[in-house]
Amino acid sequence: MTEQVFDAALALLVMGVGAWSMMAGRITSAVIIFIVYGLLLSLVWVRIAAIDVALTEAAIGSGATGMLLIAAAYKTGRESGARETVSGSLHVIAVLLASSVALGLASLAFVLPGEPVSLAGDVLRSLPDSGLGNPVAGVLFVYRSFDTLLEKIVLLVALLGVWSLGSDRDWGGIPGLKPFAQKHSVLVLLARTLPPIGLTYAIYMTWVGADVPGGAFQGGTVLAAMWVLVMLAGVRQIPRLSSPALRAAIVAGPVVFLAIGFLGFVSPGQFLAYPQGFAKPLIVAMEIALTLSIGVILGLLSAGPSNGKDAR
Amino acid sequence: MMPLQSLAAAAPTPDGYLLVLAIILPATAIVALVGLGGRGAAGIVLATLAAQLIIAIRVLSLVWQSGAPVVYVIGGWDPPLGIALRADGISAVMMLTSAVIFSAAAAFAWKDYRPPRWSPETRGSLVFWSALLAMASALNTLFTSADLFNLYVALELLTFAAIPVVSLKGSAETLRAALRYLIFAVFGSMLYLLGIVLLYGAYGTLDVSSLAELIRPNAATLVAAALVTVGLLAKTALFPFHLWLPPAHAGAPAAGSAVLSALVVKGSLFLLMRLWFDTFPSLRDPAAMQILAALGAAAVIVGSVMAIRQARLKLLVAYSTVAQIGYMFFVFTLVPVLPGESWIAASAWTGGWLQIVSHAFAKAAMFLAAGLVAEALGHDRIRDLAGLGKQLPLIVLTFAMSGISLMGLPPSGGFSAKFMLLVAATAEGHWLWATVIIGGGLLAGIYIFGVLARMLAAMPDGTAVAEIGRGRQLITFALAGVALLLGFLPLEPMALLQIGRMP
Amino acid sequence: MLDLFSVACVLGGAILFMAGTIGLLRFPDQLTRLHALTKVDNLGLGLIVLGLLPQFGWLTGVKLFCTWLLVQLSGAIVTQLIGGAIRTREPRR
Amino acid sequence: MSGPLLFWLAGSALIGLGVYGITVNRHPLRKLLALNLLGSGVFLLFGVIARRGAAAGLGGDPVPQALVITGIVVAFSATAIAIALLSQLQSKAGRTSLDDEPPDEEDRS
Repeated sequence: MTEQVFDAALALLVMGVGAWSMMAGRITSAVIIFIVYGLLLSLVWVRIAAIDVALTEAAIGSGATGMLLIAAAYKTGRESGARETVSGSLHVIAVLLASSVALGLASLAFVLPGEPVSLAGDVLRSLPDSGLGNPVAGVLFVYRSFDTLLEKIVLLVALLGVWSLGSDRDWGGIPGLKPFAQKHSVLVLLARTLPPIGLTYAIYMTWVGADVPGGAFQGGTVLAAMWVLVMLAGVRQIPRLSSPALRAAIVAGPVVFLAIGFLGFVSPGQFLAYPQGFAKPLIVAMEIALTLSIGVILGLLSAGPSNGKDAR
Repeated sequence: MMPLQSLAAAAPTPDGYLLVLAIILPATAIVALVGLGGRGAAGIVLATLAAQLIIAIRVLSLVWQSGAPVVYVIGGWDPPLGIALRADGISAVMMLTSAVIFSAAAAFAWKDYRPPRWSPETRGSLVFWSALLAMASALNTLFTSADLFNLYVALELLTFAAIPVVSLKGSAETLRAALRYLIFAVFGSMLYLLGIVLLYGAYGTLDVSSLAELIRPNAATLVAAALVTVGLLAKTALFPFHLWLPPAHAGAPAAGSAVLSALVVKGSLFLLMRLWFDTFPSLRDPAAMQILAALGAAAVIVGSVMAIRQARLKLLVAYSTVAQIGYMFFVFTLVPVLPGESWIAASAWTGGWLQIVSHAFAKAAMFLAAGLVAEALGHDRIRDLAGLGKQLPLIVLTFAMSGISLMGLPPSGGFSAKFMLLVAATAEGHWLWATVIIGGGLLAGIYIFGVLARMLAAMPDGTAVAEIGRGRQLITFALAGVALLLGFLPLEPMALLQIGRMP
Repeated sequence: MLDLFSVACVLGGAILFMAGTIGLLRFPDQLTRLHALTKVDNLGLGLIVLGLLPQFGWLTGVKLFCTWLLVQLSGAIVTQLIGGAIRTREPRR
Repeated sequence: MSGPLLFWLAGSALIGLGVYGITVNRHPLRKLLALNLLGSGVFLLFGVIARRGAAAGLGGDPVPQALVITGIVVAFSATAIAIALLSQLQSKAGRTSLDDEPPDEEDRS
């Protein structure tokens, strides 16, 4: 009973905050409300027994996305204070369209074929062979590792997409992220005390990801947050985008992933298949490399393209 | 609980590893380009493109010889748990088409974006070649993957690779075009994803072939099919979702525009056709198919009329893409829902795919030609094109040749394609669509002859024409030549395109 | 007995959070809102953590305590930053 | 009403809100917010389907849960590219509107 009341309140709250972020007057408010929405949403994920997703949603869906959105809102939001929408009749059509989509989907809840489908049994049946304890990690790195590999390429291409927006002259230079101009000693303090803790936590997240919720994405996001903090506080110089060490960190994860994929051709004879008995160590090695790469890529995505005039 | 076993257990074929290589080699090359920071870039790009061509030819000959699809199961995990790759006749044809056009575009772009051997990398070269390779990888995934979620990731990879090509010039205009394209495309893929979420909820599998056997026309499935269709239409830029296409395709550098118009829009279109004909055939309600055909007809007319009204050559060519995409939607209604006169269905099917392939070659040639024109004159205003016929006859000839295919005049791939569609339309009594097929050709004639007339007009005094290398003209000419040569294929349904289709 | 202690502490924390939220919404300017938020945040979270401690083993207890400590640290510093930002924007008040 | 059903309804509402936000808002950043909202609604429906498939001692079907994680990362990539485009547009044009500027004859292409 209490659980149902809680769920109902949570569902209403998520819908309400979601609607509020669509309607908010100022764009900066809309973005901040959206971040709150993301945090509430991770609570929903906990409630439907998807802890891995809850962590990802909090880290990437709300945290990393929120960081980018806030920066963009402050940069572009000043030009127009009020919310501009399409004119009268179009607005009515949009409302009708949106509500019919929502109602149609909602009604499907009652007509989805009665017997729920699930691959949970299949996943668990083969999971012991891989040595992993977390079934979600099993899906991500054993059964559907091809998706995960392609998704790494997607991240890499997204980074190139961001870099491509810099100018020819500044190619390979320092990203346009501005370190805090004033001497804010507290931020520097935070940037010196938090990263060791964050680093430990990121390693922990990745390490336990094989057996309990956690993993490379979540660990990587924590890593990225620490790095952005350090860059913003000006504690460490932001590296040049052409720096070989930086490039190595970016590709470390994909390289290990691809290497293990090709290793599968040699033994046991199939791309992305793991040699008997070596699945777990290989996956852990892959996740460690991926944590580093994801952390660096997420950090660089928020740092933006190299931009000579903003760098100083 | 009902754990679903894979019904159509995919039996891997010995050479199936070629499919995974077709996807992974370009991906590996991107990683190498970024990691090595320009060292050996030229070699990496050349080797990958060559491998693409060899693999595509090999897959096509395997499919052709065995008469059966090439199949690979990644990691040995059978669907529905794992992901299978499967190349049938149409996949093989599309893989080869894309490999050839990528190679031609690469050769064309070599001068402007020469990848460094040892010297430091530049923005244009790293971004252009990575994007090109990412598009090749994503398209090969789209042509071969049998897993709906894997296809979603591929669709997104294709979009994210296309965006930097659109905005490579970095002007406010191209940035705006890229942003609008991105919003449309991501909206489309979200609808697609929503559709496959519902399909998983109903059937517990994302494998295309298992779904084909399980699917029943219930409410959830119909909503899913509608969402997937609308999502893919937004990405394919079918009328009325075409608004993003012209500025995006016209704003990219010539080689980029060629690839975007010839191949990238075909990725989502390929998936749409695969789903409707192989996975949802039992859902093909004639009325719904008529809606798709009607949108296609509207695209033919609106796209052509807009092309006629353009003042800039690249925009004209981009609007022509909007129109030519429309033709492919007649296939949805011309391949009959009920098995009837099978030669009509086969004719429409072959005509539709021939249209996709010949449009790819003709449009790639036309965009490259338009790029050369802009480079020679320093602008692409149609009213100031006079005199090109004297200065750059080969480019004008190329433009005319690709125009012939787009108009559907014989002998050209475009003619055979439109003729076969027309035959199917008249045999089934779809007079309205037959009229649009003919009318679209006439409208195409107006915009193409309009441009040719300007090009062949006498040169006004004082027009400076920049020197254009012979090599790039020949590449462009060769592409247009392929579009014409496709017209010499026998005018009959092709068995190759039927190989591996679901019954 | 321990359960009663937990309930009392968590309830106390929840009430403090409620008070802080009301303060955040009703206080007139940014500095007082900040005050409402931080005071209540630290103490409220502290009470909740304290209340939960007896319910779990020592390892989870250490994790909970670390959580509280981290929130203290970041809360204090972020508040300082926001306060600083308000000061620079409105110099004399 | 059970939890999963409630969250299914919430997910449907979020998708509707997202569709509304994308179609009516003019500012591209607001469209982007709406796209993210739409995406989270789609993921939430997938999560509910995973929850319905709780079996073999697991709280939910791990396959959709893993797919959602991949989906969140892909959606994040889209947001990152869009925001970079947006801020570049702001620097170049001084505004972020998607409406075309009056055609510029001097512009070479």
